[in-house]
Amino acid sequence: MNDNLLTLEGVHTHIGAYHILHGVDLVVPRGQLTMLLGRNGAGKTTTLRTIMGLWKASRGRVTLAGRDITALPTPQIAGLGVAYVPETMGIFADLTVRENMLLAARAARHASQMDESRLQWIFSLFPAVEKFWNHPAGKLSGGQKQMLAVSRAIVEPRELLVIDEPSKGLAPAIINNMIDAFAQLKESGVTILLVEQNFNFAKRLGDTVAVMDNGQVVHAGSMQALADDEDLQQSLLGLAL
Amino acid sequence: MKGLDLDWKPLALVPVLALAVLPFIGSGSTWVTLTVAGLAMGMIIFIIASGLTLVFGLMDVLNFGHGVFIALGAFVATSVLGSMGDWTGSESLWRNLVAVVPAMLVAMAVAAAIGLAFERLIVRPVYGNHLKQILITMGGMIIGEELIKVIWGPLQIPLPLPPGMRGTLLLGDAAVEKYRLIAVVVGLAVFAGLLWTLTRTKLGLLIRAGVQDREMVESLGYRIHVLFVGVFVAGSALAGLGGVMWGLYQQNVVPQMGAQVNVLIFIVLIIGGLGSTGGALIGALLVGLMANYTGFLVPKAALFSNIALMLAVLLWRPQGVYALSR
Amino acid sequence: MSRLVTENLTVRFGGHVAVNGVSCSFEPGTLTAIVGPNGAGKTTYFNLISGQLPASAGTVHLGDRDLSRLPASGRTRAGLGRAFQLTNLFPRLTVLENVRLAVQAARDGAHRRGLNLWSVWSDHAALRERADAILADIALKDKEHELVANLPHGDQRKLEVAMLMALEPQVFMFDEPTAGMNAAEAPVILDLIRRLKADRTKTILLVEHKMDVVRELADRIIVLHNGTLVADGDPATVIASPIVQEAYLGVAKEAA
Amino acid sequence: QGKDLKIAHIYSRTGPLEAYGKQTQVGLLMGLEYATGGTMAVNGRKIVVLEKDDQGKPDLGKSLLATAYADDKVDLAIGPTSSGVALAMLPVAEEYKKILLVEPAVADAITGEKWNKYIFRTGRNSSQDAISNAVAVDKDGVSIAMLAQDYAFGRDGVKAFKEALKKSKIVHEEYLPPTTTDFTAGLQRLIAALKDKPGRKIIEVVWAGGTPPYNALADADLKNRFGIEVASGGNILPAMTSYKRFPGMEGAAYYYFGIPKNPANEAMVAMHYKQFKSPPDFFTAGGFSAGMAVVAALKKTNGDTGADKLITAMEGMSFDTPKGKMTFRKEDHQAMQSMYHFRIKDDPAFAWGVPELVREIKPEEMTVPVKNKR
Amino acid sequence: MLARLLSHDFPRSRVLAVVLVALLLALAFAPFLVPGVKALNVAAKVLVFVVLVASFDLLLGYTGIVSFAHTMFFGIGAYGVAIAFTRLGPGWGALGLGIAAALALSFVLALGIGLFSLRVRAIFFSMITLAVAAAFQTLASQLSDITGGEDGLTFKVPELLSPSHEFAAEPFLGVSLDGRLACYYLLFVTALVLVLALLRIVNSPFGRVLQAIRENEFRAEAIGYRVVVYRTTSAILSALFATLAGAMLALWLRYNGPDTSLSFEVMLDVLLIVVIGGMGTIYGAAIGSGLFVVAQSYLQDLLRIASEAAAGLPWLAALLSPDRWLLWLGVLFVLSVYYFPTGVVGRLRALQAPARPRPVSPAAAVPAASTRKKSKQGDYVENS
Ligand SMILES: Nc1ncnc2c1ncn2[C@@H]1O[C@H](COP(=O)(O)OP(=O)(O)OP(=O)(O)O)[C@@H](O)[C@H]1O
Ligand SMILES: Nc1ncnc2c1ncn2[C@@H]1O[C@H](COP(=O)(O)OP(=O)(O)OP(=O)(O)O)[C@@H](O)[C@H]1O
Ligand SMILES: [Mg+2]
Ligand SMILES: [Mg+2]
Repeated sequence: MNDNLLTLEGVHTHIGAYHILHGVDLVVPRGQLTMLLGRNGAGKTTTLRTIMGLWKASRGRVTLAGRDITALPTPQIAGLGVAYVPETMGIFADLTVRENMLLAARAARHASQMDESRLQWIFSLFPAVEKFWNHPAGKLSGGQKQMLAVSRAIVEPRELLVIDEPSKGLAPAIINNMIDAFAQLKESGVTILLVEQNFNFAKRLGDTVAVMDNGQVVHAGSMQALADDEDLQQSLLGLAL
Repeated sequence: MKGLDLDWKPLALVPVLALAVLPFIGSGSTWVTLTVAGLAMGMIIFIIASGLTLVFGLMDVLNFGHGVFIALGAFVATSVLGSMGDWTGSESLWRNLVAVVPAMLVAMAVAAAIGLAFERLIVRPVYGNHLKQILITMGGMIIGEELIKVIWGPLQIPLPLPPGMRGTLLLGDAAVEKYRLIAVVVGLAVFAGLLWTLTRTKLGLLIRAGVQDREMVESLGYRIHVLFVGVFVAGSALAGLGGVMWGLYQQNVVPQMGAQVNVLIFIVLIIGGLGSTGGALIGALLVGLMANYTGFLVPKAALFSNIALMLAVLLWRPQGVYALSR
Repeated sequence: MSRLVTENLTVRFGGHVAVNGVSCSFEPGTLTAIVGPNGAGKTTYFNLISGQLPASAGTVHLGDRDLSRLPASGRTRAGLGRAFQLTNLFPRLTVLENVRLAVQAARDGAHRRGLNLWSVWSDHAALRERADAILADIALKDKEHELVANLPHGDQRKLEVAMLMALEPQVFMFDEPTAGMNAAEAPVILDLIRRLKADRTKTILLVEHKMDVVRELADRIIVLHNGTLVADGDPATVIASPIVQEAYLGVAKEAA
Repeated sequence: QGKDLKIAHIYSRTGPLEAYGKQTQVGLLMGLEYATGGTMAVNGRKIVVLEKDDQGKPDLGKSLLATAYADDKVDLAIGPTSSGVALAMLPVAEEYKKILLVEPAVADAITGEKWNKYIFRTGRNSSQDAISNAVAVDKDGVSIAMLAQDYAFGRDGVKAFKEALKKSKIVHEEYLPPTTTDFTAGLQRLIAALKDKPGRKIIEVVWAGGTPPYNALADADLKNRFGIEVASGGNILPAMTSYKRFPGMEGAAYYYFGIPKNPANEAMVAMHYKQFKSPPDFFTAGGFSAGMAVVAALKKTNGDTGADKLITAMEGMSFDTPKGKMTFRKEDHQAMQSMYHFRIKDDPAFAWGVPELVREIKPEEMTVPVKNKR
Repeated sequence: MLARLLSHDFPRSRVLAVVLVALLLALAFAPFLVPGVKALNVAAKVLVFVVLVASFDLLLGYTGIVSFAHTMFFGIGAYGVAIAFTRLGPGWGALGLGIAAALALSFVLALGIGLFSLRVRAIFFSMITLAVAAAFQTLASQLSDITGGEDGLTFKVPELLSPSHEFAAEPFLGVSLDGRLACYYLLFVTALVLVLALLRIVNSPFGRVLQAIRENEFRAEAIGYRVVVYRTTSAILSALFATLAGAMLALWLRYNGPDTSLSFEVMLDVLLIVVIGGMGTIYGAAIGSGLFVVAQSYLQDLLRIASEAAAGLPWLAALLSPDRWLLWLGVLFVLSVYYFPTGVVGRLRALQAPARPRPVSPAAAVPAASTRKKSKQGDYVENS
């Protein structure tokens, strides 16, 4: 058990009148990078939101490091060392980039108190963040917003990163940086759960993989296995290109 | 906040306005009287508006019920001061303060307590929905006002200013009421306090972020809800304080007094720009001055001076003088 | 048929020049891909063309018609169509209503039909059929009564494109139409674009970060970097050019 | 005989004038009780009072009066508190051909151009107020500046006041919004207008409700700085607390419980202390007078409530009230009555400035113009 | 036929349909069902409010403009008629002229407001309208020689409509057939026509564009709808309807004053009714007005009974005292937001179709819980 940082067991989620997740089982091994794939509407985002407690699971349980977090309020879950990047990026448009980062850095009461070296590292990955440090975040370009969103998640060390489609709208160069970044984070023992559409991206990073389809995990295993098996890809992801 | 250190133009507005009217008024002493009185009145207005800078300016809650807390503060003050006659009766300013300060504290405490309930019952269900906020807080306003009538009765209650605080100080031919100077001191204190908490702590940021995207702030690990409650309560407490100051200024209180100032303070905030303490102060001072100047030069227009002022400012800066980019 | 021409198009935000004197012309029947690093100014360039942002300098012509003075709505009616990078729909109307509103505005119908106070909306069967056709085309028919707010991200991207189709413009501007679409879904969009290309009369502008897509679709590529047009030509050469290799594909580090 | 005598009392139980309205109601009941010697009946017909709340809204008052006359079949109606409501009500009385006894609405127009023969008024009208106040301050070589609210009531008052002045002259009229709270600007204008005038300088205040300017005037310390005095009419007791700061201030009042010396007043004061442990006020007296007027009229017609009978009975009728004898004059049915020229004394025993009688101004001394056309 | 009358916008709920028909019949026969002056006054007030509220719903529910200046137009209508009758005497010509002048003035002001609403942010706009409305009311009471100031204007209406005019000597079904009755039915017909007209407007292509603008102004502009034009048109239309409602009021009351038609209280009532009835559903205006006006008119009587019942408990009696009727109105405000987030109409329709939310356009009809606020994250042109 203890080698799985996060586990979902038979999780059902309802949104309003809709029954979205139909018993999701998912394990995220500690220290590894787990990819969550699946076609549009499969329920990936809903799964992540359920993990974060933004939707409440109506059945099943979610455990983090052996602790049941199914019913915990979102702030507490985050408090346990989970960072989340939503699909919509959740940028605070009226605040400057600096202020956005400052909020993400829970320990710091001031911009000055943020971990300087870590910031430098982030700047090297995502130059835009430094360049627009004092601009209103709402004015950033689509990709720059995406960079900021990810930067926020890694501004302080966290145990688990939960990230929804980080590569969306990023230039290849930046995608490379991001891949490096996740690699380095993994080095430092961080566990990562990624939703990703860009299969090449997924292939290069993932250790383990889970594929969802209408509200359930239909395949789970090692990334390598999936990467090698064309037919499986075809049947699961319909990769025709 | 960032506005404050960079953007000087609005700061210039106040002196510019004051100097601009000097030639029309002619008599220097009159001008001094009007100006000082206007600024002081501005300070009083700022105090009663300060609570709303938090609730409306930062939390973006259109709280029409805010006036209730102002009235509440004033009525509590009547009870407290009424119960300590000899201190209030005394001629010495210090003995008066001994009476007035606790009155303020009690008023703030009561307002805060009611604020807590108000947030829970009235405001919580409608965060982020202006229309419903307007309706439900209107309801809260009416209820509060009527409850005040039930407790203190519908009549006007006199709230005589302690003798030590009455009267005027003469500077040559110009006269300034003592009480207004007291108001200035209190106002500056409130201003400093607000400015500090909002700029030297993450509080201001968190609230503004929470208003834009609650879920994200929670996902970052902050209990935004607790924060909102806290800020709302603080806002109510400030309103209570404002009520005491306003009541003592008018020297009588009526249950409707809250409703009477409501529009005024909303105007002040709009002029100032939402969420900016500095803006609110400038807005209040401008309103105070305008009222006096127009009242002296063209009394007929006095009624409309505020609106004219607001429209003028909005034509210059549609977001108010200090808009935190919204 | 009318070509789209931007003359020295420029916009400044405070000190920072987001788009810097871009002069370029786009022929009907060709698909031009616009690539460049994040923050290069691609979306802003679109905003200037379609009138979402006022230009600090420069002009936009469609054929011999000068659009520079027109508001966004005016330019749309003149034949420019735009799908947004960040999904931007009518969240609390249904999918069908979203598309129908666009159909109603199509071919200069915006005011002719839109200002019609007296007929009944549900009477205009023609519009309804057109809308249905488009939804069928893009595989959203089964969701036509969903509220847009409830759609998954991918479907919202699709609808974004459907709205553009419904407008039947002369110029199509796609801003990363397949961002966040999975490999199984993206083709639906790409097919639509292919078909547009096929009829050889439309002017198509495509901002896209997925190089494979660009390679396949583009007749021509222009590269924006820090707001300036740094390369323009046929796909092969442009992609090969050092500027793209470094600044964009990131053989060396880029500067946003 | 024996059929109940229904009277509707329509007044502001709620709304801005709630405080006034309630005083009237209390006074009315006491008045009826006193006038009927506690039996609450005339000629064996029991008097029933229906209360209706106009909330200070003219439209509502209008429909309430119609309802009272038509649905409740009342014999006559009393009220209302606000002039606006009263003016809207007048035509209704004419439509239904029934008596409306106006109390305490003050506007001159009620017994002036808007009047009709079914309208009577026990309350004083603006002119009476103004004239008596004028009489109180009118001396040779006095310069007066008026300070009034900028709406019908204020302007009426000032106009009537001016007409009534014989010796002294008005040097300035300052109209402020009824809701004014900061008087600085107004005061500056008044000072500017008065300070260099020779002889006695007076600011005459005509103000009702809202925040009265007295505190501001007192704080400005005009007497010592510019030798400017303040004068003003009477008011309800809570409002007169600020009079404490003007010892020696002169003016004319409609009523103060300590002033009139007559059985009715003594009875009312006694009843009121008994019931509420406090003295009766302005509007209590009004209500009381209305009550006595009604009973007097009914006695005269032996309980017959036919409008025409009542009108003939009431025209020119004199009747007792806590303010002494009043008389409905034939021309406009306005009750002629005494007013009281007072001087304020700061008596620590009272929460308010106590108006002491200088002299009673008899109806005969006041030439109240007749403004209606009949 | 009926479909066309209702512009294909059916109640979409059996209960709702029944209620509406009941209301219609009740209003049609009010004078005979419950004789008496008060009952008739209440019924007439309902008619006036149905129109007023429906016109406001066009602005609020369909266009998403929160304006507190709506009573201003209501007042203009009322004053138009009042002043015309006072000046020109009780003739039909005067009536026509008054209404025409009022409409003209409303048109101009609404045009101004509509244009201004685009310059400033939504909340600011509503605050400004709040101030403007207040100013207008003060102005009305200041210009006393035209408007009669605080006291307002009392006037006579054409003989045909005034109580003194008898159509038949003896009463019919216990109701005297006089001018009041005629006046009532005049209002009834007018109200019916105006409401159907509004129903048509909101269900026209134009109406849909308004909703689109309400949802996402930026995108509406982007697909070719000039937002200014639509916003302004809608603002003007609703203003004109409100003006007519005002005229109806004055005609019925034969009186008008600042508090009657311009006071903020009226504005509040309108807001509350829209919410109780259900925003963005013209039907809501009708039902809401019916419920609210009746409740309000008899609230004090109810309380009187209640407080007498509770005489045992003094504090409760104090709360229930008829003088504190406003207290309970306030409670009503709060409860309506709690329990009728989508209004009576929304509720009833939800009962009808529980499963998937039908494609009801009005915002109010969507459970907020299950909607992501994507639009917030819009393209930055939105906030530049
Ligand atoms: N707020 C909501 N209300 C109703 N249904 C919703 C809501 N959000 C999502 N759904 C439904 O839940 C299903 C899963 O949505 P989800 O966003 O999790 O899919 P996804 O795998 O993230 O898709 P994508 O790859 O496009 O982001 C979809 O069918 C969607 O229609
Ligand atoms: N309204 C604005 N105010 C200030 N700066 C802006 C504004 N709009 C865009 N910018 C800046 O202009 C630059 C270009 O932005 P743009 O969105 O055009 O980039 P892009 O090429 O679309 O990038 P991406 O590929 O990430 O979408 C960015 O640096 C952005 O910060
Ligand atoms: Mg998703
Ligand atoms: Mg872009």
